[in-house]
Amino acid sequence: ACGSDGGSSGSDASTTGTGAKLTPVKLQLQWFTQAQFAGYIAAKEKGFYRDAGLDVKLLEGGTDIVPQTVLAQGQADFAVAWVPKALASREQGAQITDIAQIFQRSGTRQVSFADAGISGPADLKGKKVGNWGFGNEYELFAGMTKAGLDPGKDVTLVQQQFDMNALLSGDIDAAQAMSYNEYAQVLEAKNPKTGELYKPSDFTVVDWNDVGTAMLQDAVWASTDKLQNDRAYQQTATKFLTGSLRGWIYCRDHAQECRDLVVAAGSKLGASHQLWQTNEVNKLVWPSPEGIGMVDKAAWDRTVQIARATKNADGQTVLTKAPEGLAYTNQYVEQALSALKGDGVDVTGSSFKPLTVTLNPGGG
Amino acid sequence: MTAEAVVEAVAAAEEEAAVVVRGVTKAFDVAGAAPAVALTDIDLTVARGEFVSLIGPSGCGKSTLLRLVADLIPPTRGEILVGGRPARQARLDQDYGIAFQQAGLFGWRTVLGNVELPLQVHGMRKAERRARARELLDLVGLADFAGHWPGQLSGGMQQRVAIARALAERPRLLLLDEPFGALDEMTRERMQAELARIRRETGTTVILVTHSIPEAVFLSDRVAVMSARPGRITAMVPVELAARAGVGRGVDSTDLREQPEFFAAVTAVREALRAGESALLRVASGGGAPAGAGPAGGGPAGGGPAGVGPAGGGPAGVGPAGVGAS
Amino acid sequence: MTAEAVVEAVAAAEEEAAVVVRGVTKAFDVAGAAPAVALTDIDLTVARGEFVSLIGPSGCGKSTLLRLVADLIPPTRGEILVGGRPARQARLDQDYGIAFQQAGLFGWRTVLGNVELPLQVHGMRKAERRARARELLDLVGLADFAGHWPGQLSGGMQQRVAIARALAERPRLLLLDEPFGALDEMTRERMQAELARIRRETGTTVILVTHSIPEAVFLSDRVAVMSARPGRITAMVPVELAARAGVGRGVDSTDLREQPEFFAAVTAVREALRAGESALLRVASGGGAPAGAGPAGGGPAGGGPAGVGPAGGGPAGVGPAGVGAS
Amino acid sequence: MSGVRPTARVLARGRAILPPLVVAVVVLGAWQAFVDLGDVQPYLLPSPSAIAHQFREHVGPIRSAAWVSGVNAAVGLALGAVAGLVAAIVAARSRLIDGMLAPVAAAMNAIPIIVLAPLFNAMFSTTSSVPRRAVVAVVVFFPVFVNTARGLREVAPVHRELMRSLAVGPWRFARTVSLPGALPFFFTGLRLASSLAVIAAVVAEYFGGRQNGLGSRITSAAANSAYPRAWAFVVAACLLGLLFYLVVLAVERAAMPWRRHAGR
Amino acid sequence: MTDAALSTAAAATVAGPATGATPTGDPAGPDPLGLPPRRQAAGVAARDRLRRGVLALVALVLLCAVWEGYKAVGSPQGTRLWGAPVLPRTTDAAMPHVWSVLAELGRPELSLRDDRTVGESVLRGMWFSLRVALAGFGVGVGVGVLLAVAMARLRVLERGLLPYVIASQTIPLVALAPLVAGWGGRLHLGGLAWQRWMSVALIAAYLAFFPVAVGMLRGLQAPAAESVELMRSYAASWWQTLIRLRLPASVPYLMPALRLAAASAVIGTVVAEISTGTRGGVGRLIIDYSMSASSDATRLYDAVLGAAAIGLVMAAAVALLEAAVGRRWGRHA
Ligand SMILES: Nc1ncnc2c1ncn2[C@@H]1O[C@H](COP(=O)(O)OP(=O)(O)OP(=O)(O)O)[C@@H](O)[C@H]1O
Ligand SMILES: Nc1ncnc2c1ncn2[C@@H]1O[C@H](COP(=O)(O)OP(=O)(O)OP(=O)(O)O)[C@@H](O)[C@H]1O
Ligand SMILES: Cc1ncc(C[n+]2csc(CCO)c2C)c(N)n1
Ligand SMILES: [Mg+2]
Ligand SMILES: [Mg+2]
Repeated sequence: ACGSDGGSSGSDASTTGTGAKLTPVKLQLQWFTQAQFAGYIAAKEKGFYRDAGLDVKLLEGGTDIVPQTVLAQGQADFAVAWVPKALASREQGAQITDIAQIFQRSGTRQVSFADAGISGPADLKGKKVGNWGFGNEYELFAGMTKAGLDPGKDVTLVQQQFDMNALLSGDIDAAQAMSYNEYAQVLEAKNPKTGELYKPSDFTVVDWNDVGTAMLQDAVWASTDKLQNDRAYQQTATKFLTGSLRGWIYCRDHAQECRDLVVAAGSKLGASHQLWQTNEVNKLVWPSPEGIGMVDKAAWDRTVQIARATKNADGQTVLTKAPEGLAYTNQYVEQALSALKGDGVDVTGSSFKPLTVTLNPGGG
Repeated sequence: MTAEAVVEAVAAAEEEAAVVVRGVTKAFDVAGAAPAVALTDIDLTVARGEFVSLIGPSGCGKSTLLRLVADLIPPTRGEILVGGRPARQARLDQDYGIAFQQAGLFGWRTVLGNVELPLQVHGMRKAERRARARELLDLVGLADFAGHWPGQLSGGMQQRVAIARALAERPRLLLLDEPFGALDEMTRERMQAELARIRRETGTTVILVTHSIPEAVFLSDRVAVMSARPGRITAMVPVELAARAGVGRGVDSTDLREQPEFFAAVTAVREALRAGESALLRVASGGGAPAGAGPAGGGPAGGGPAGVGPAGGGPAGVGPAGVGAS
Repeated sequence: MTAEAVVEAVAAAEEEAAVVVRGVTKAFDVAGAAPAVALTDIDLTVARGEFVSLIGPSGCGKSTLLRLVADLIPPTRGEILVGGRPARQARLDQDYGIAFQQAGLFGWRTVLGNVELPLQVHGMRKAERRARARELLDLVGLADFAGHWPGQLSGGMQQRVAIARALAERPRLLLLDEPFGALDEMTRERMQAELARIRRETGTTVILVTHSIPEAVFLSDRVAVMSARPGRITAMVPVELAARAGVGRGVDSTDLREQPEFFAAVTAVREALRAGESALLRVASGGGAPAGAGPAGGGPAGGGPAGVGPAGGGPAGVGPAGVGAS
Repeated sequence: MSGVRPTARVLARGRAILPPLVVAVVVLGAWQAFVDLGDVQPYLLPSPSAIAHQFREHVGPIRSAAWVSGVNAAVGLALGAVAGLVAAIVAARSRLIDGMLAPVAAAMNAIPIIVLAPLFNAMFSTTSSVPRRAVVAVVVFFPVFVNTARGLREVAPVHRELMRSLAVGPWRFARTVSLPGALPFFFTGLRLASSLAVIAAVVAEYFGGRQNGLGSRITSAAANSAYPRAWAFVVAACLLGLLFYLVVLAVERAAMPWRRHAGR
Repeated sequence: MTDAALSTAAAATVAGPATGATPTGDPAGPDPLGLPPRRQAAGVAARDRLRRGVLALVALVLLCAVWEGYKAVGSPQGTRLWGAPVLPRTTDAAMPHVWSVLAELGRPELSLRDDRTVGESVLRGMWFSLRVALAGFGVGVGVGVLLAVAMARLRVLERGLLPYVIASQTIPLVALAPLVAGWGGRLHLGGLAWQRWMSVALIAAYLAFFPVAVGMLRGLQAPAAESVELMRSYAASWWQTLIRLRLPASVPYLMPALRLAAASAVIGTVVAEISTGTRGGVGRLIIDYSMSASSDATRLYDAVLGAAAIGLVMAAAVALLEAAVGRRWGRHA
């Protein structure tokens, strides 16, 4: 009885009409319900999955939920995970394959107050540098390493919380932030000096895409075994990607509505914050010159190279060797894309124009 | 008599006896040290209906002896018969009732519930055991307190409940380990009188452990005096109080306590206690069987300095003088 | 004598007396109920060097009386003088030593440290108090155990330490509340002999609470017999054992216990105890001052049924017959 | 005879140590066999041998991380214990203060301490060790306070009367009677607090602060699917907790020599 | 130190009086319930309860006053001594006003829709977490009791298991959460799929079983040797001795253990909710709200207070149970 109102974010009611024939699919998300996953939420709520013959259940993440592990254990059919972390799991024996690289760019930033004078990784020397750990820190470490710093010695590493208080209160000099989440949080906070919200001009933002140490992030992962041996699963994978990509495309074109869908799905983050997030996530997805979800070999190789070379605070690298076996494949996303293209949908978003979002205090 | 005849006679006497302790030694295992010998070579025969008290300094093994008879612990060596059967069988057959210094009532059961406990454990039906328990509470004069919690009773009343509980299964043998130790003198004397009465009414055989000489003398047919290190019976003091037969039938128990014979017996036990250690040495080194020893004394059990069993009912005793008191 | 002269003589006698309890009533407040009256109208005078025992059924107020004398609790009514001064002053001046049924040693202090405690509390210097404590341990025969922890001692030994501690400040008055209650009979008798010796050697006045009639008789010059509800002294039994003077000087204390006078005194106290309740009623309803009452008996204290103070040292007693025993 | 005693002692000790040893061997063996024979991947369940291997590989980091968490736990333990002791003394002196402190302490104990960590991080500074130590101190405070207060209240009536007969003042009374008497209670609380302190110190790291303790190493390794390494640090945390427990036990024994000798 | 020494010492640890009136075997006998004297008049008891209630209230008010007082006079940057912060910051992000925290309860959680208020949300979260905690508590108590009975039955089991029962509590929960969530997810309980809240409850049970096992074990071993011998003299079986003697005698030890277990179950629930991201409970609310705490911490405080309130509710429930059960089973002759 306890879990009746808590378990999943799925509202099966919407799919009951043709429910009998639908294939049940579970997708493990990487974090709590938020606009980072707007495409999947939209696909579910707008019926794209149902149209593809799937009944998709979205499983929320948590601090200690490792999506690729859930996938490898067979408790989910697909999972959204960052590439380097998923590759680490592969090295530990998880049989998983990247079947769609949704985010083409990295959303990780290093934010500091403008007056701290940190405009590049080299400036972090001797500073208190916030990061999340949890395997989210490699771009930062690679950036510092590239700039000639030893992350274990030349900076003081500080674990960040779920909030940005450490930066705002001056405990740390630079904070790790996702462009779509934590960066918004600082812009939703009041500057005690002015009594107004902080402005982007109050901060300096280091973008790892510019530094050249960006790694691939949100991707859809599938079970390698089943991809190779289970025909039905292969078809499901294609259908699932078709629905998901449709969802992402929908959110590109209907950011406001997607925000509403996310909020309705149970996110506790404020409305303006979620719109900001939808918009920023769109920027990470679009444009996708080869079509949304295609793994870019160059970006992949850079990610692997950094994962093998960059040491974290423990002196560990993410990977000890090059990924073996089927680490990624574009086979399924290509099938999905061709289906979408056949419908006349724009899958590259070459003309994508982001919105300008105004954040309200507290994200409300 | 031929040797065989003697042996047979002894065997018959023992069959008759309520309790036979033969050549019993008890050593306790002690972690990380040599075993502690609590009792050595104990011989004791208690006749049916007899009242025997065990007295001696703290640690001399009185409780140990009682617990051996009750088969709460096994002897290291020797044999124990209760009602002619091995002690274990007697325990399984519920041939005895037992009560300790602490009344040991279960605080979560009413007075009635406490008395019912042994009956309940043995599966007696509710109505039946309830009736029996009420009967027993009547016997110990606590009929009005059946529904009380033990915590609401005074120490003396609790002790009476414990005795009622010990009597629940109509045991032919009652084992009492300092049941009145925690009571004040006046209450104690009253309880002793009560015990004497109950015993007379039920005809139960009783072995009583006590520290009090007057108590032992007042209640017993014979007093077994023990000494420590090693635990032994050093003397059997027979108590013959002419007036006792009359107690409860007109003779006041207090009067009994004020008779010269009473004081004489008290003095005899005291002397035996004091003599304990040295007497033991003397007896053990060839003093021979004490004068007036019963058949068991010279019988096959042998070696026990004062293992004295009465042939029939009347205590055939060994005076402390017999073991060479100072 | 004029009335004033009588009053003055009484006053002088009381100044002389070690303890004077005059018209004392003690009621305890009980949460949510009427106060519990533990003692009513107690009069008691204890002469210097005298040994008085308090005996009576449980709950009759023995401990309460002792604690009143020690000023551990204040009387509800009446007056208490110790060594001629108010009890409170006597306590602050450390005029008495006290020991309880529980030895009440501090487990975290060695035996020596426990005996030193009162001296330390009152600021005696270390070397000095150490010497005194060793002397006291010698007195109670525990010199070899100075460095032991209380947990390592037997009950009897602990009790001896407690008595040594009570004697630490050379009090002129020793208050003992059932100090031997927890010991077995043999140990108890040995401790009693020891107490008699210590008392003789130090000349201390002693008030002893006990449940044991033989103990009271063996040790006391007078036995105050009490009854409960309300707590009162119902009789003062003087004990005159001719042989006592010789104890320790050749006469064995055990021999003393086996003398006819001893048994006679025991019987007298027993009778007084039994008579307690009924006697009280008779006395209270106009039985008058018992024969042979000392000056305090008929003095200003009045009303007390048996508050009997001896004029000098020798106990001028009231036999149990005087209070109309059965 | 002389030969009997040592043998008996060895036997007794064997009887005490053998069962836990057997349990350890059986459980670890079964675990290892399960992983080996079932071909369980390390990201699902690391094997004991893999954990042991990682432990050996990372002795250096483990030692330094354990030191950091250990110091936090120790400082917090000391702070919390002193605070609990002082509060107990105050509460024992005043019924009024006791009446106010007791419910607050009970409420504090009911709060899942982990959620205090983010609040303390905001109130003090994330980069200092103070928030973590404060969390530990709060965790430790409760058992120490409750037990000590109880011990202080439970002075034997005999002792109370004896000290009154000696006409001593309240301060002397506390020094000679109630404080030493409460010592066993205090230590009971402290023993309970000792392993709690380590857990609290480790868990508090989870919420932020310097990335140099066991907690952050565990999560970091786990997030990278390096479960054998994560468990090597977990094992270190367990050992640290046991160490704290044993140290407190040793201090307890040293502080109360009389309890060791109370043979009877 | 041998494991045996550890286990004996440990026995005192937990059964031990971590929650106040507890039977510490060590120095004091069991006075575990702190029941009022038997004949105490009802009026006095009521007056005492009133007094305690008033004092608790006074303490609460005083606490708020100190909070606000310090906030008024303290430095927004906090006070440092030799570089280490010793006094907290007084900014709203660190120490929001008491009234802001209360007022936030009445505000809508999201500005988008006329959604439920923060207070409603916290209440719902509490209800969810409370039920999960109760489930964990139940499982923990069951396992603890079974373990204790097993250990009481066989000395070898006690020797072999007790050290690990104690060691088990030194494992940081955060290390267990993924394991439990991972392996639990593979289970199917008779067609019923493993729910995430079950992982949470299991972790709560992991914390809750410990005090019960240790406290119960001590309780089962508590009866005087004489009582055990009495049962033996009745030739009573082990089960009869267990049911008629040991179980009733363990009640006074079980009660404080239950109190500890209740608190532990709440802690386990909240931590596990955070760790596994299980939606619906206060643990999850705490992360949700802390993600917006950079600008406004009042919600976070509301969620934290909600967590504390669950603990209090559970404690009160156990206290009620104690009062009901203790009247009979807490008696000692
Ligand atoms: N379980 C045991 N383990 C080891 N030694 C024991 C055990 N039980 C009793 N003893 C020892 O056996 C001896 C006799 O003990 P017992 O209890 O029979 O004495 P007792 O005569 O009843 O003494 P008391 O008058 O104090 O009750 C003592 O030395 C005691 O220490
Ligand atoms: N603090 C108290 N509060 C209430 N009643 C008390 C208190 N102390 C003693 N009493 C009552 O006073 C009466 C006398 O008690 P006291 O302890 O003096 O008896 P006693 O003669 O020493 O008994 P015992 O032989 O059992 O030691 C008893 O009825 C007791 O219940
Ligand atoms: C314990 C913990 N883990 C991860 C993050 C960082 N984080 C929050 S959301 C997200 C994925 C993108 O939204 C990431 C990496 C955190 N703050 N705390
Ligand atoms: Mg005994
Ligand atoms: Mg008394």
